Amino acid sequence: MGFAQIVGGTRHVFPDLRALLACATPFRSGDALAGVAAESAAQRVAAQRALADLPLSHFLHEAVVPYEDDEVTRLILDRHDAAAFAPVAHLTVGGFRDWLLAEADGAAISALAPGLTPEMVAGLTKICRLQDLVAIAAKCRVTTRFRNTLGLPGTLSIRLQPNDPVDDPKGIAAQVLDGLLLGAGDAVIGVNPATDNVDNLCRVLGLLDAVRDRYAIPTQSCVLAHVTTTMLAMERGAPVDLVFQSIGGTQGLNTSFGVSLSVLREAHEAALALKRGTVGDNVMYFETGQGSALSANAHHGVDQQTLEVRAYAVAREFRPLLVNSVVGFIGPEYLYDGKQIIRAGLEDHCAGKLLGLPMGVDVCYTNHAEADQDDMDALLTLLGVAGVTYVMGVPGADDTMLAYQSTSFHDGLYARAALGKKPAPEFAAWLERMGLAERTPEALPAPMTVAGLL
Amino acid sequence: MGFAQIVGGTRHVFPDLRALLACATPFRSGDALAGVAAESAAQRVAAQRALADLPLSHFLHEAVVPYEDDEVTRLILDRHDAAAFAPVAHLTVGGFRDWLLAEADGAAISALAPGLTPEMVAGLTKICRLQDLVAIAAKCRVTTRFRNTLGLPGTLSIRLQPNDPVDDPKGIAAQVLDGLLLGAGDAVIGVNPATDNVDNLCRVLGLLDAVRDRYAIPTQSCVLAHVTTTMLAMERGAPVDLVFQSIGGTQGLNTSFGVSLSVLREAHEAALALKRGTVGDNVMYFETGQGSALSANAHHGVDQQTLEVRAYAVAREFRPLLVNSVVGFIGPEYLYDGKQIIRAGLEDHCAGKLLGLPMGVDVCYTNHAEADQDDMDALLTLLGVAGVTYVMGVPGADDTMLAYQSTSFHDGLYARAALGKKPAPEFAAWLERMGLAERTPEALPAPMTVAGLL
Amino acid sequence: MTAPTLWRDLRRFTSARVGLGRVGHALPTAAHLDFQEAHAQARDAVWSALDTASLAAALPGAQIVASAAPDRRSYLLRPDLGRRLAEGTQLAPRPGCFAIVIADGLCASGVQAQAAPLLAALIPGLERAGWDVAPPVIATQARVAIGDDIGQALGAAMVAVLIGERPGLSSLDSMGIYLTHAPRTGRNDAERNCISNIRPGGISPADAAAKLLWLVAAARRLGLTGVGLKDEQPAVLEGETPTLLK
Amino acid sequence: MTAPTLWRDLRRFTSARVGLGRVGHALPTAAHLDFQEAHAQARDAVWSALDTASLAAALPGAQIVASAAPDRRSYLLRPDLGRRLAEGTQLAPRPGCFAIVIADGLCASGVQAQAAPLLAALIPGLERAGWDVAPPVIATQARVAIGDDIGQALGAAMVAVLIGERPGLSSLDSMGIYLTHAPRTGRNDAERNCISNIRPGGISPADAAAKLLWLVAAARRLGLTGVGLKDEQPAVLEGETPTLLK
Ligand code: B12
Ligand code: B12
Repeated sequence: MGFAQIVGGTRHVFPDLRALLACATPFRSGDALAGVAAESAAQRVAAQRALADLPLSHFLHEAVVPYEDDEVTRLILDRHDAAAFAPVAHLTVGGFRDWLLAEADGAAISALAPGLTPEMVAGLTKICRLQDLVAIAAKCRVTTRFRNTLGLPGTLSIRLQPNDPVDDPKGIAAQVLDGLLLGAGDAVIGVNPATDNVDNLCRVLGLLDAVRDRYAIPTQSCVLAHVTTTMLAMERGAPVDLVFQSIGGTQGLNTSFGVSLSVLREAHEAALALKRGTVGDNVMYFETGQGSALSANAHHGVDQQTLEVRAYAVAREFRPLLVNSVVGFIGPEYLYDGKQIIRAGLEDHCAGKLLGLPMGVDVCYTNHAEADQDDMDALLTLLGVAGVTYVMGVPGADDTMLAYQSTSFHDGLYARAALGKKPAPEFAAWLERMGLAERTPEALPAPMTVAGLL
Repeated sequence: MGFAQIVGGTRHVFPDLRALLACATPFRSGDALAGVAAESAAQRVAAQRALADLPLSHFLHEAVVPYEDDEVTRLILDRHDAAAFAPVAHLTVGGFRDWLLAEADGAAISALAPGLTPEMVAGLTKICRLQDLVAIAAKCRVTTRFRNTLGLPGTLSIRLQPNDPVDDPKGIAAQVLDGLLLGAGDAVIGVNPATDNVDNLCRVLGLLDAVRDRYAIPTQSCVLAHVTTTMLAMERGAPVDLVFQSIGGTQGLNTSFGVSLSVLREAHEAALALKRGTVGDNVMYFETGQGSALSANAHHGVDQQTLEVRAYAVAREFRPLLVNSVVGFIGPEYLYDGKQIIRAGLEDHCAGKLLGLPMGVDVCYTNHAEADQDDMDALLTLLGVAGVTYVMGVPGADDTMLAYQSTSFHDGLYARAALGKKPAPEFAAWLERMGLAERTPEALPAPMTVAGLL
Repeated sequence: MTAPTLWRDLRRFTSARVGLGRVGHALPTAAHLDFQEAHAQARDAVWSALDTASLAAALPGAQIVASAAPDRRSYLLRPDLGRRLAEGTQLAPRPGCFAIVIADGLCASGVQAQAAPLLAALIPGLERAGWDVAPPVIATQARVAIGDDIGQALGAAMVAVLIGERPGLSSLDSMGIYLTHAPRTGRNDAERNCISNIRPGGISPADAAAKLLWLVAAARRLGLTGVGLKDEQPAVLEGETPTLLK
Repeated sequence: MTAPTLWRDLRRFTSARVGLGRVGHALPTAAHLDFQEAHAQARDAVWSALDTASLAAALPGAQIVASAAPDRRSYLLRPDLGRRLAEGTQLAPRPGCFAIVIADGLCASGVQAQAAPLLAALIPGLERAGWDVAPPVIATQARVAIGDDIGQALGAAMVAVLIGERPGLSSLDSMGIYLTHAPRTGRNDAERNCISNIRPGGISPADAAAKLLWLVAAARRLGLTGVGLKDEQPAVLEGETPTLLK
């Protein structure tokens, strides 16, 4: 089945939903690379108009990646909750936008989430301006818990990301201290390990757990190794709070990431069995990012933003504590410049929230992209207004191991101050107790030393 | 006198303050057009470092436009208040940034304003990131009054801009009603007249005054004709609340705008003499915009942002009710794309506020620039967080006479809602009384009709 | 005045985007997409070219010249080039004449449609007022100030530049006129007068011609154009057809 | 542990930007400008070219090839081209060999400096383990997956791609190694193993060579690389010099 729309006297035809969604997407380099982008602004508007008129129910009948070939499609359609969908079943995509902006409140959106497919949500975001993405996301309420409570209204949490190019314990510890002094770490203290060595993984897990334990920090730790390596570590008794994995929106991409739904399910169960959470049992941490499916040649001709939202369908299956889009992390071939990164970051956040996920965003860029700190300040501020659950915290914004720039601990302070946001309540109370809530002390608080942490 | 700085092993030399300021400016097309932009990112950083190390007091000794040739330079230096300057007299530009971010509060900044020259402030903004421009501006407190109080913390005001291509009274009235229904108009109801015809000006002034009077709206009106035409209208007894004029940062530009300090002084006195303000006597409205001096070939080799801040020195001489930078209005030859417009808008706002001005920003773009609604949403939101005094309100964001896109009445509502801002208190109370505070009624409130306004 | 006026009825009074409704604080989807479509069209309009041949055909004796901007992109980023005649342009001097320039400006369609009707009303009026009207000069990739260069080359006493105004979402066809007394390279904008928004929905070519004739007469009297010359043309009553002023 | 440690002292333990101080919530000016300078340098590094001649001179028998990306800009925007050999590239088959590819990747300097020392430690180890090591192939404008094309052309049993990692603010000189068993066009990243951050301040070429030899041996044993092959190389104790594993 196809779609047609007249704009400016020209009739634009879109052979299928996939093409319609792709052409309706604001321009980005990755869609051009994939050869699926609209060829002109007029064609894009035509697609947006046709998309706006499309009934949401259509998405239940036309898959963008074949059901037979792809376990993510099967997950999406098999899990669709028709009862939850009922309140919007009669709406078009355009009507859905209007309903969200005019009528829906947080409770209605939460109730709706299981009735939404990623493709519906992707379609919606394509006809939204930035301010709509902000306003809709700000209505969503998503709260998750492990050792603290994330996502409460008025809060903004930070992942403390103390990466070291050789996983040097001293280097990691110094960065952890730096972050704690600057109020970061309530989302998670999460290290990307430099190597995927199993012993090393266990060692870093032990270090982070000891730090947390020693200062009784109401937070969780994570080492972002491959899920199968983390499973080995759990078998060996390492203190695993959260299981991390990069995921994507097609089975093919997940294969190229070395995972599948069943591997994730196994890992989820293993982590639950450890029962390490104190206030809740959200034990998974996922990362996603526009462009990865195309990079793995597993995109089926679907635009990158739609595939990104499909990744959130994988995520929600496992009730994660944290999800984030590493929006500017991959490179300019997918998101060329600050403008594209800003829009994609707000799309991802809004889409994830609508699907009920605790969305953070890695507000970031690489040195081969056309972006700079100004763009990050803009995106961070916009996300803060949109109610982002958490952002990254990296010393001085410079990740010395992953070689990119993310938000700094200072950026987190700026965003909280400028927007009147607080850390997760348990963590805020801890900062208060440690005397770190107001200002960074010139000397470290008595027991906090690098040596003390090792 | 020159400046030198080594970066990456290369020694960069800047012959004078003018060159130093220009090279320290983040890239924008207008500086490239003028041939004053840095040639490389390294050269830019070198200039920023040298600038950061420059004592603020240096700016009192080296003018970027010669004192002898330019009445704006004379105004700046003759009016400099050494006592007000004292608290920062010992600081460098970099130290000034640190002081503003770390220590200064609103009261300290207000007290400092008469001690600052525009060039000091321009230098400061060049070494600021967007978030610094937001954070510093958010500290500033500038309040002005005519028939209501603008600039109070927690408020965001809107200029209702009901322009019509032929100044048709019905067209203007319909737009005024539309704006009032959507909560706009507390900054001013201000029409750009299509022609500069004197009778026409008087007619439109009469219309706006009648509307305001009829519904007892606690606001002011303005018709943005040339100041000399407005003076004629005042002579003829037309109801002039505010006197408008476009101004710039050099005498040459003001000449090309057909004005001078003495013309402005005369107009200011004439408007004061009318004593039409009820709660205050700020009677001037100025517009500025990066690039205009270069366009008039009156830029003296100075970068466009420094010249823009010099225009604020002209503005502050006349205690205006409103000042705004029409940031994306002029075109891509000065600010090429959304990124440049966003940065310039935040620079202008921050710089104007530091100099004590009631800064608004015309968040806007033309159709020959590389920008779109997403960029405007970003800038509007950022300015809101920065505490912008007011923004424009144009029906559906489309000014049918000036042929550009500014913020819509809806955008104003979005910004207020997303950031928890209120209109000016007197106006907010009026909206409440008229039943317009909560939602737009489907039918116009009883006495408000287009016919009724004419 | 009894029956309540509906908000959306405001649209009857203006081509501005009033009465759009609202969803929350935002534009309803349909209005938002209308805007997007208009934006796509306005952006394209910037790149439209003046059909100089057909324009010249309608204006006997017209000469076609180009500015120093080699192409559209340079035109947009280098206004200085758009203000100068291309190197080597030849114009036959015609001292004391009234010069007319037709420039593409930022959007050609308005000039394309309205220059000829306007001149049809203007030129006879000028001639009645005793002017020696030089044949129009059609200039591409041109800015307002190119009239100074052209006027100087001709030795004109006054120049009127008919130029394409930048396209708006609701106007892809607007023309402006800038009148400069004693044109020469280096004049500034305070030394000109302007008539803007000549287009369907704006000022008609006939009204614009009438206003221009009024300004020309006043400029001749005062010996200047610009802020020193105020438009005191008596307001035209609605519905009344303006009579050409002598 | 008695005397309080100053915040800025944290810098002793890491090259990360810790202990920077703060002004309000922001970075102090000096730290902010340091960052800007590093960013300017890192951006330039993306455009640096691999000096293939001097590299080839240090590696007897090395062959220089290019990817299908014609220039740096295409390389950045078209990763698909960087993964393919340029049309018509000839490589002499060497079935069962261990192939080595040296690729510029996103920043040439790390590879430039460290490829040769790494190979000096690696190749003898491979040969001791009985491998037929093919002469290195130096590939420009290349992505990791170009090793699949090259390995397939050679008929290699395994390929190690030494590639320039993207430049960071604090690393303009980092090299990664991606090891792929039975390389052929179309392999995915789950079928490779990676050693990253080989650079001063990161893993030394010697340690990386040791780890690679461990992975190669395990890969031969298991008949695969990728997620199925876990790096279980015993952790090297700090300060101890790793011994090459046989
Ligand atoms: C960019 C990047 C990614 C992107 C890749 C997408 C893309 N198109 O570029 C994304 C976010 C998808 C990603 C995912 C993962 N990555 Co990664 N990634 C990087 C990073 C930052 C840069 C890579 C680079 O510049 N390559 C060089 C360029 C010139 O070549 P390229 O052909 O464009 O790059 C390809 C490879 O880098 C490959 N790739 C990316 N990550 C990984 C990881 C592994 C194990 C393999 C085999 C390949 C691979 O993807 C690219 C496209 O094919 C490196 C860190 C670094 N400083 O280098 C980490 C890094 C390579 N990744 C790492 C890891 C662990 C992963 C994950 C396994 C995490 C997880 N638990 O799921 C996943 C899955 C990887 C997979 N099987 O595909 C580790 C590897 C550790 C190790 N020694 O094994 C590194 C070193 C970072 C770290 N320490 O955490 N990654
Ligand atoms: C852009 C613009 C400006 C910019 C010009 C800067 C620039 N480099 O472009 C700025 C913001 C500085 C500006 C200022 C003013 N402008 Co103005 N401007 C416009 C606008 C929106 C577009 C012009 C355009 O596209 N020109 C065509 C392009 C292709 O040619 P250009 O060579 O690039 O344009 C030159 C002229 O437009 C000139 N210019 C701009 N405004 C004016 C006004 C007058 C009276 C004159 C003689 C020349 C002039 O500046 C440009 C550079 O030299 C028009 C409205 C419209 N829809 O056209 C109003 C418009 C021309 N401006 C107008 C006015 C009133 C002014 C001011 C006098 C306001 C004031 N009170 O100070 C000032 C001063 C003008 C001056 N003497 O220089 C009126 C003129 C009304 C009239 N019939 O006389 C218009 C019609 C808008 C309006 N109705 O309010 N303006």
